Formats: sequence, C-alpha cells, structure tokens
Amino acid sequence: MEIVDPRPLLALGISLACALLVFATGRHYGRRVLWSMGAALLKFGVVISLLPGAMAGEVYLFRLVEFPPGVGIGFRVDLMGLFFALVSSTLWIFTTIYAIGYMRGEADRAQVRFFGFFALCVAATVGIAFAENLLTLFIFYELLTVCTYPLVIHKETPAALKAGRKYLIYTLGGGGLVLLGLVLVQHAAGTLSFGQTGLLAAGAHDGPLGGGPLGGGQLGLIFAVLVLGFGVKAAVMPLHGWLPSAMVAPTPVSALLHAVAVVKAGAFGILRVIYDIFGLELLAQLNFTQALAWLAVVSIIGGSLLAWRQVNLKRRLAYSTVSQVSYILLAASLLNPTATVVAIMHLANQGFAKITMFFVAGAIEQGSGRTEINQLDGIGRQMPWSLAAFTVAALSFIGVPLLAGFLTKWLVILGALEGEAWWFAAVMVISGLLNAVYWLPVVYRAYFRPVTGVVADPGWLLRGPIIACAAFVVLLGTTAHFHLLPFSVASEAARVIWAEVAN
Amino acid sequence: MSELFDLVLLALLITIALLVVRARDLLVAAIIFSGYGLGLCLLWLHRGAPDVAMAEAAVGAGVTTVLFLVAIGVTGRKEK
Amino acid sequence: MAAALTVSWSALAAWPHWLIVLILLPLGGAVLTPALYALQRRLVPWWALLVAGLTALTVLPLLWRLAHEGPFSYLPGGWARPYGVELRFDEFAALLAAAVALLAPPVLLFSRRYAARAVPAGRLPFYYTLLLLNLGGLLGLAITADLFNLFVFLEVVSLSAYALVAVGGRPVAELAAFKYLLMGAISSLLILLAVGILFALTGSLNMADVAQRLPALATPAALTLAAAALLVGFMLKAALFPLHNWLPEAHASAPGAVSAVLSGLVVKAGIIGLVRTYQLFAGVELLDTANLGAILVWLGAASVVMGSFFAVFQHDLKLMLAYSTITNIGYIVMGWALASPQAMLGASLHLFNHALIKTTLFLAAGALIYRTGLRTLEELRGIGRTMPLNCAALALGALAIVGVPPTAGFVGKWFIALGALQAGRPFFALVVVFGALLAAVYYVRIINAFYFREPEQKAVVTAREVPWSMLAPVLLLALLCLGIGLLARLPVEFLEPAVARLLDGRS
Amino acid sequence: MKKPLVIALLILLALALLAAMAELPAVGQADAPVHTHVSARYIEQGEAETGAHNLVTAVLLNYRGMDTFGEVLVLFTALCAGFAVLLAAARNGNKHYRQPPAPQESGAVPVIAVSPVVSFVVRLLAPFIALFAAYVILKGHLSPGGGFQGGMILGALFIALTLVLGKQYSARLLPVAWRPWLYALAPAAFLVVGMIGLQLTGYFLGYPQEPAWHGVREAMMVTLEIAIGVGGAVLVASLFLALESD
Amino acid sequence: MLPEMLLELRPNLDYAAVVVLFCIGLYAVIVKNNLIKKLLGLNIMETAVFAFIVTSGMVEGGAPPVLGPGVMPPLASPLPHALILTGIVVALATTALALALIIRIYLQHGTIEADQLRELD
Repeated sequence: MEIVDPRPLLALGISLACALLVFATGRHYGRRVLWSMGAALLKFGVVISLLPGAMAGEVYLFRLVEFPPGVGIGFRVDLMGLFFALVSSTLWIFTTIYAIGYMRGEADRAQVRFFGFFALCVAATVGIAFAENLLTLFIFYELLTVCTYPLVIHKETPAALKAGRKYLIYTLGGGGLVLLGLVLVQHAAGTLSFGQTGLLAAGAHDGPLGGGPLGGGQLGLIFAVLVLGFGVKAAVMPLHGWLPSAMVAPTPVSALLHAVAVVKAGAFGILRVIYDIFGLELLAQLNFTQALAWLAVVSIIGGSLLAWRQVNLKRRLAYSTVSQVSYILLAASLLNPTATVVAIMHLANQGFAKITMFFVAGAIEQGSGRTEINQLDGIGRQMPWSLAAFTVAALSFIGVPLLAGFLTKWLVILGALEGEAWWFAAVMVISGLLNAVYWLPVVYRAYFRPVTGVVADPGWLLRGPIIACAAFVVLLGTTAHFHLLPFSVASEAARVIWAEVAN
Repeated sequence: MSELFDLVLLALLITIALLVVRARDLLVAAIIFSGYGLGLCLLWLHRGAPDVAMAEAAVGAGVTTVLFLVAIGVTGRKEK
Repeated sequence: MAAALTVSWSALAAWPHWLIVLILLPLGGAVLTPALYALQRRLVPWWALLVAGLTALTVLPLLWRLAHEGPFSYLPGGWARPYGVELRFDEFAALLAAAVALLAPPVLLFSRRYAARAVPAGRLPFYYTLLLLNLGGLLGLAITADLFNLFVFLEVVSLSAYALVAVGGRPVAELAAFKYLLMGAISSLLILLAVGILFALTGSLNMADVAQRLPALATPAALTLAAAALLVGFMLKAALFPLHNWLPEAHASAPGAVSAVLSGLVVKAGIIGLVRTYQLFAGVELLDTANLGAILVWLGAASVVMGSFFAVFQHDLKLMLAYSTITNIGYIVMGWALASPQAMLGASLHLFNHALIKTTLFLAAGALIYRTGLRTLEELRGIGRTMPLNCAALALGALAIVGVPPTAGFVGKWFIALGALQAGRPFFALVVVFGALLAAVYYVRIINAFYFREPEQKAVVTAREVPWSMLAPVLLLALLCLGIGLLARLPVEFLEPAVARLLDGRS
Repeated sequence: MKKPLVIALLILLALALLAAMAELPAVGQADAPVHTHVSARYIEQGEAETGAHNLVTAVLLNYRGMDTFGEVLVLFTALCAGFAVLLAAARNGNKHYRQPPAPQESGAVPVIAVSPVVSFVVRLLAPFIALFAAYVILKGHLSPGGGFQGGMILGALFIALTLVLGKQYSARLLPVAWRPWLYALAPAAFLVVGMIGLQLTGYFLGYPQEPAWHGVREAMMVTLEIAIGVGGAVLVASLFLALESD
Repeated sequence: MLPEMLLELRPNLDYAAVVVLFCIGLYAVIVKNNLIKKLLGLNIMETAVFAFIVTSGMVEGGAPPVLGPGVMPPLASPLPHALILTGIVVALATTALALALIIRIYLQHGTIEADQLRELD
C-alpha cells in the first residue's frame, strides 16, 4: 500500500535546517548544541514514527520535483531504507553527544563547520535511505561525498589535506561510475524508480525503450559499473585506499565515515542495485553475484590480514571496517532469504560495534594522546567503562554468541549452507578467527599488562555514548525476536523483498 | 580585347598583392596597397559594378590606406 | 480571470511586429547611447539597463506565440521570401533570444558599479554602446533567416566583442583582442566565402530557399567546400577544439561582465551558425552528412576532454572558467552531431543553461576581482570568509557547471549522455561522465581555495561583499542556476517538437 | 622551416578551392542560377517596385534594407570599438597605462607630411569633390552611386582636409558637440524611415507602392541616402580622428 | 591531371585569380610576423572574396544594373554588388579596429612583431 506522506522529506529537512541554523548562528556554543541535539532527537522521532506503519506493510511516498520528464527527486520509505535510516539517525544522536564533548576544545569556527557539515552528511544519508529512485540516491550520495570532505580535512594539516584529496579522488571516481550506471539504467529501462522488483528485469524481458532486448553483456556492464561505483565508498578491497588515510580526521568524523554514513551508504547502494535495480529473479539467472561474492571474500580476508599488521589502533579499526562491511556484500550476493536478513541487519550490527570502538579509541587519544596499540598496556584498569565497552564490541566482531556479531556470522553461515556454498561458510569462520587474532591481543594488553602512565575514563559526554552503543551491541544480539526491534525489522524487510519474488 | 584586359588586370592585381606581401617597408606596402585598391576599382568597373567601384575607390584606395598610414606613423615603418 | 489573462496575452502576442522590435530596441538603444552620454552621463548605465529590460520583455510575447503557433516569420519591407530578408523565430532562435533576454539585464545592472572601476572613464559610454550592440547583434543573428544578413549581424557581434575584450585597457587584453580579431576575421571571411558559393550555386540567400535548392545540385566539390567553410568558420567562432586557441586569453582578460557575455552568449553565435549549417545541408544527399557529423562528434568530445584537462591545471580563476567554456561548447556540439533526438535535445538545453551558468560564474569572479584585484586561486584563498554570499553564488554556479543534479547544468548533459546511448555510441556517454568528473576536480580546487584555506593576502582579509547592485544579479542568477534545473520540464517539452521536426527534415 | 610547410598547405587549399570553383557555373553565363532566380526579379520588376533606376540602390535600400541597416551598424560599431580601445586610458588612474615608447629612430613617419602643392590642390578641389559627393548621394537611386559611395567620398575628403588644414579646421567642420548625434544619424534614420514605412505599409522598412505615394517613396529613399551619406562620412572621418588622436 | 584541371578551369579563370589572391593573403596572415603586415594580408583575402562574389554576378557583355535610356539587357546581377558594398564597409570596420588595437599594442609593449610579443607574455 503506497501512501503519500511528507515525513520522509521532513526527516531530511530537519537535518538540513539544523545545518543551516548551525551555519547561521552556531558561533554560540549553546545554540550549536541545542540545534544539533534537538535536530538529532526530532529526526529520530520522525523516522521511528514511520516504523509501525512500514512494518504493517505501508510504503510512504513523496515526490518532490521532476525536472526532465520522468526523472526527478522523490522519496519512498520501504523497510530496507527505513532500517538504514533508523540506524543512522540513532547513531547520529550518540555521535552528536560524543562530538559535543570531544570537540569542546576546538575553535568556534572549526566547530561550526564541523556540526554544520555533520548535519548535512546525516541529511544526505537519510536522502540515500529514502531515495525513491536511482537519481535521488545518486544526488544524495554525491552530497555525502562533498559534505564529508570538509570533515575529513578538519584539521587542515598537510596530512589532512592530502587525505582529503585522496578521499575525493576515490569517491568522485566512484561517483562517476555510478553516474555512468545511472545513464545506462535510464537508457535500458526507461525509468529509475525503485520498488518494482528489478527495474531492469522488465527491460530484459520486453526490451528497452530504444532498442532490442538487453544482452547479458550490457547487463554485466551496468552491474559492474554500479557495484564498483558504490564499492568505492563501501571500501571493497582494491578500492579501499581512501579509508585508512581518512583516519587523520577527528574521531567523530571517523564514526561518521565508518558507522553512521559513508561506508554504509556504499553498501546500501549495492543492496539497492541487487534488490531493486536488478531484482532477485534477474540476478539469479545472471550469475553476476558470484563475482561480487568473491570480491567480498577478498575484502573480508584481505582486510583482516591488513588489520592484523597495523600497530596504530585507529588504522587497525579502519582495515577492520574494510573486512566487516564486505559481510553485507557477501550476504547480499548469496541471494537467499536468510542471507538477505543479515545483509540488512549487519548495517546495524557493524555500525554499533564499530562506533563503540571508535569512540573508545577517540577517548583514549583525547585523554592520553595514545594512538599506538603497544601504548595501551594496562589501560583497561584505568578506563574500566571504556575498555569494557571496547571488549564487548571486539567480542561481537569475533562472533561470540549473545552479541550482535554472532547473529551476523551465524546467519551468513546458514545462508551459505542453504545455497550449498560451504566455502563461504568457511570464510565466515576464518574471518571470525582472524578477528580474534587481531582484537584479543589488544584486550589482553589492556587488562593483563602492567599499567603505564596515568589515564582515566573520559567525562560523561564521551562515556555515555560509549556505554550506550555497547549496550546496543548486546541488545541487538539478545533481543532478536521482539517486535519493532532491529532484527524483526530486518527480517520483515527481507520477507517483503522475497514475497515480491514469490508473486 | 575585353578578355585580354581582364587577364592583364588580374595578373597585375596578383603582382601587386605579392609586392604588398613582400615589401619590407610598411609605408611602401601601404602605398602599394592603395594601388591595389585602384586596380580593384578598375576590375569592378570592368565587371559592370560601378557602384562597387566608387566605394572601392573611396574606401580601398583612400580611407583604408590613410588609416594604415596613421598606424604606421605610430608604430614605425620597418618590418623586422 | 485566468481566461481574460490568456486572451489578453494572445492578443498581445498577435501583434505582428514584436520580432523586429526585438532587434530594433537594443540596436536603437545602442545608437543613442553616445548622444545620451553627451547630455547626461549619469543616466547611461540606467538607460542601458532600461533598454535591456525592455528587450527582455519583448521576448515574452514572442515565446508565447512560438509555443502556440510554432515558428513564424517577419518580412521587413514586406518582400516575400526569397526576395527580401526574412526574419524567422524558431525554437533555436528562441533559445538564444531567451538567453540574451534573461542575462542582459543582470549583466548590465552588474556593470553599473563594476565598469565604473574596470573601464577607463572616457570609454564608459562606448562600453555600454558596445554591449547593447553585441546583444542586439546576437538577437539579429539568432532570428535572421538570411545567409548574408547572418553574416552582417555576425560582424556586429564580432566587432563589438573584439573591442569589449580590450575595453578595460589591460595590455594582455589588448593582445588577446587582436588575436581574437584575427581569428574572427578569418572565420568571417570563410563564412562569407561559403555564402558566396551558395549564392553562386542557387542564386538565393534565403536559408530555407537555399536548403530547398541544394539537393537538386550535382556539384559535390562546391557543396563540400561551402559546407566545410561554414563549419570551420562557425567552429572558429564557437572555439571548438582544435580552433580554440584564441578563446581562453580573450575571455579571461576581458572585464568580468564582458567575459560573461562572451562566454555565455557570443560563442553561442557559432553554435547557432552550426545549427543553421546543419539545417542548410540536412537534405543534401551528395554530402554524407553522417560523415560530417562523425567528425563533429569527435571534435566535440576532444573539446570536452581537452578543455576540462586544461581547466584543471589553471591557477587563474577566469582562465579556468574560460577553458571550461571550451568544454561546454564541446558538449553542445557533440550532442548536436550525435543527431539522436535526446542528444539534440540535450545540446539545445545545454546551449541555454551554459549561458546562464557561465554568466553567473564570470560575474561572481568579476566581483571577486572588483574587490580584491586578485585573480589566481592561490591569492584568493580564504575569500569565502570575507565575501560569503558572492562565493556561495560562485560555488552554486560551479556546482551547476559540473552538472550536479538538480542544477541547470545537469539536464543538458543528462540528455546528451542518454542520446549517446540512443545513438548506439556509449563511448560518448562515457565522455560526458568523464568530463563531469574532471569538472568536479576543478570545482573542488575552487571550493578548497575559497573555503578551506587561511587567507594570506591583505586584500582578501579586508574584502567586503560587493555593493548590492552587483551582488543582487549574481545571487539571482545563481538561484536561477538551481531553479531552471528544477523546472527543466518546461524547456524539454518546448524543444522536443523542434528537435523532432529537424530530424524529420533530414530523413 | 615554417614557410615551405605553409606554402605546401596553401597550395593544397588552393587546389581544393579550384576544384570547388570549377564546378560553379561558368563566369558570365546568363543562365546561371544567380541570374535566373532572385536577381531576375530585381532586374525585371525592380524599377517598378522600388522606383529606383539604380537596381543596386533598390536592393540596398528596399529589398534588403535590413542588410544595409546592419551595415551602418557595423560602421557605428567600428567607431565605438575604436573609441573603446583608444580613448583616454591614461586618465582615471589606469594602472595599466604605460608611457608610450619613443618613436623608433629608423622608421618614424611624421604622420603624413603634406607638401604645399598637395595642400593647394586639395583645397582647390575640395568644393568640387564635395559637390560630386552630394551628387552621388542624391542621385544614387537614379544613377551609379548612392549614400554609401557618396558618404565614403565625403569621408575621404574630410580626412584629406584634416591632413592638410589641421585639427582645428576639422573641429570647425565637425563640431565636437554634434558628433555623438551625428554618429547616430545613419542608423537612426533607418529606424525612423523604417517606422514610417511600418505606418504606411504595415511592414518595417516597407515603401508604399501605390502610384499616388511615389513621391513619398522617393522622399524616404533620398532621406535614407542623405542619412547614410552624411552619417557614413561622419563615421569614417571620426574613425580617422580616433586613430590619429594618439 | 593538373593540365586537365586547368583546361577545365579556362572558362573560370577569374575564379582562379581569386583563389590565388586568397592564398597570397592567407600566406601573409600566417607567415608574416608584423601585425600590420598580417592585416594587409587579411585585406587582400577580403578583396579576393569580394572579387569572387562580384564575378559570380557578372554576365557576358552585360551592362551595369542601372536602368535608363539605352540600357539593354543582359544586366549584371545587382545583388552581389549590394552585398559587396556591405562587405567593403565590414572590411573597413575590421581594419580600423585592428589598427586601433595595433596602435595600443605598440604603445603598451613597444613592438608589433608577433614573436616578440609572444616572448613578452
């Protein structure tokens, strides 16, 4: 059931308004905080108000403009998009609180820029989640690129500028690929709108507007272009170079890159490509996802191996992201209902766990200036709250039951076995082991090595979000079957996607 | 006769044009160019275009040349 | 009420003389400007603005009539075609006319304060005269349906353009103007030569009449020469690669408002010329128009790539913009030559949109130079802090030139890329995307310098926003860059029949 | 090394041009399209339709009046362009202005030195030339000549007089205060006559054709001729003055 | 091949002269270093094009297109003459502006030789 409803636009508008207000009046600390927090909470409210209806099978639509006929900006809330929006707007709240504490020492001008662009980034993320068509998605995808750039170069040091340039070259290149894919899809299908179980499926059967039926080659080109285009942001292995470099940015920005928005946007884009542009049926015939799966495997293993080699905590976290996000791609490319659930679910699982770890890394750096792993000896006893949270997240990544990460691994394995692709199941196990190999030593050091120097847990502005996010990791892992909680949303989303196929 | 006049005139024009291009001294070139205008004037008359001939005499041979001379007066007459 | 309004509109549009008024207004206004200056020199900028405004209003009934009746003609002197000079208002003329109408008033308003500083005082009246002549000439060139008349108006446009480049008195500009003049004069001669050949072949100068008579001819070499001379001539005027050399310096060294007109409108004269050439030769079977098209497609693509490539490495803001003009001319020509409905549609749209965007950019850049006297990105670092509104306009314009949806720059490129696929030539869709990427690179360079660097120059630190009469046009145009992108539906629906007609005429 | 290449290319160009021109109707053939299509009508009916014996004038002022309007505009543009490029860059504190270099020793031409004999001849002939120009202008629609040709002759005469007699004289002949109005004369005359035509015939630049109106038609033509003649002369003369002033 | 071509051209010898003039002018524009020389070349090119157009309107043994007692057809076509009158004015206008620019360039840079000006940049 499709309902015209302005709430998707409202959600976007709140973030945009927040950005404008921050830019206009944000020199004043109180206002800056007020706008950011108010907008974060308000937006979360708006997004969550969409949830009950969406779970009941409603789809909210809002078309804004159509500039060339048939091509326009529109919003459409389906469960998958809503899930992503929920994750990002929940994380926005925590990140805002954390950032208020973290950035307190910075100059006003820098803070205004930070909070303003941060709000813009979140607006772009909502736009991506609620995009009604590929063009809208692309617009917000690029907006995200552009608005992240000032955050990446926040410190304006030569290293930051260099990282910023690298980030832009990668992501703009990816954007170019997506644009090309956009043109190709429009040409092949005559439309860009999602929500019809495979835009291209119709074209493949009936022939596109302009010519004969689409050949496998054309479809392959479209798939490759789009997946690689989105893959840049998702930091798929050969295209991941920007992510570790971008670690020069302040911690809340890393959180944004790794958990709230950027990397997720890429992964989400690939989900859209698979479920909405190609559609499950068409892809099942075409076998392209096999290639994607192997790409994901390379990233999962390669990312882990590279993370292992890092001695800098944040860099290790960065490479770990490369590995973790590819879970989503691997799951999505398995093309079965169980795996679909986890492809969506992992957007949240990875997000909450990774943001916890970043918050902790940031708190450590803020409190003691320590950035290298070998400087963390005994820190667990000095910062009990933070390191407990860190440990929870690490265990989640390793795949310890009752934590979010376990669900991911378990379901991917189930999905892989369902599709009789046992080697992918093996990959999940190996990845879990690798996670253990590079996270457990950190935990060990923190708790069992002698203390050096003086550090303490950060203030509550930082500690609160850390604990809350860690709590979420536990929550995600234990409350899988409560209605309206993330897991049920994800499984409902997957059910809807597969129900359309069944019809 | 007319044919011959035509041919001679054309040959003359080409020769003058070459002279204009070859002349090292800009002043000389400009003055030869005024001769070129007069030759054209004759050509137009011969082609049955007295109106054009009149304009060419005034403009091509007269005004344009004077303007060139003025410019050469500022810039110097020697081409390097 | 609505009905009454409609009736009065159509009554207004039915007055037959709007088309001649359209060119008489700016040209007549220009002619009286020096005299007015002698009477009351303060009035001259306002006078020019008034004339431009009235001209802009004149376009409205014309567009209305075109939308309701299709193309229509006006016959000065009342001589039937082909005996007199015919003026014809078709969709392509309308595009350029609409661009002129939209951009002339802001440019002139901007000029009032800008030119007072950028142009030596004694030259001011002639600055306005030349601007009006240039705009009037452009309108005449757009609406004329006569080959020789086209040449005459082209000369009005060109001569005024050469002088406008040099009007600021910068030594670089004078050299650039001379180079421009030499190239322009050669291209004019080629065009005149082609007109002569076509006249010798058909005995007529009216474009429609010539186009009707050409297919019956059996003179391939002469036809080829005429077509080639027209093409090369107009390509020179449009600065298509590899005949683009004169453009960057001329457009970069001219005063800002002039650069806006030159880059936004004057190069479009060349494009209109190419369109007319196409219309002339569309029915000629002796010439393989497909071959001709193939050459143009590649030249257009080369323009896109080379222009962007050079633009990326420029330090001077205006030079960067000038090279970007070459790129965008490339898009337009490429779209045209691809000759699929969507590509032609896109090219036509881009003709208008690029005029708007580039005018915005050059005016904004002019305003920066007005305040700081600085031109390179290095020197201008941090200017976004002291001139935030002006820089925001520039940033918006730059976003549009990159082609980010939903700005005006997107629609044209979108259709050109789709049209490339429609024509079965995906490579050129790739060129469009690649060009957009390169454009994004220089966009980032501008934004980076303006917003994310500490100011170093004293002029930057002490800069203020320009006066409202300069800022308002810039902001208005920048908003239009966005607004027209959002409203792209209208022109698309307006142009589709014209493109279809043109393509029908060919087959 | 550049020259041979250029010459080779030019020869290629020449061959291409020759090949194309060889296909054109042979020179002087009376049945070429040039003569049979549009021109034929001008020759057959031009006199009746326009009242001008000189068909070139008929084409210039009547059939293709828009071209001629454009032509005077081009001249006007050139003058404004000349001013815009040359005028007073030094005032207004133009920082780009540099002192002009001293004229080169070898090449300097003392603008144009006029010998007494020439001066005398010019002064002697001036009234006659002016009279001739006036005749060319006024009778342009009847015999060879017209506003343009006469205007150019007048302009040339003015230039000659300025060279001979100096600028004070030219200022008397062409008062500075009038100049801006005189620049506008030729194009403005087109506007006015065109509008009159629009009133009379319903077309811009239309001329009434009914026999009763023939006098008006001739008056309109002569008005245009005079305007073009005088205006053209002023424009050309001013161009000279503008260039010469530096 | 060339002789045949010339043979074919014989009736169009006037056109051949036009082509030669055009090329001479173009040569000067391209090769000559002095800006005034280039401009002279441009003028020669212009006259060549004018000559071409007027020639195309010529009639064998035709009279000027001025009617009057004793004027008998055939007449030369008046249209090209009108065009060329306009053309001459355009050429004059272009030349005048070019000379103005040349004067300015000389005053600013002290030279009007193209190669020296390039070095100055």
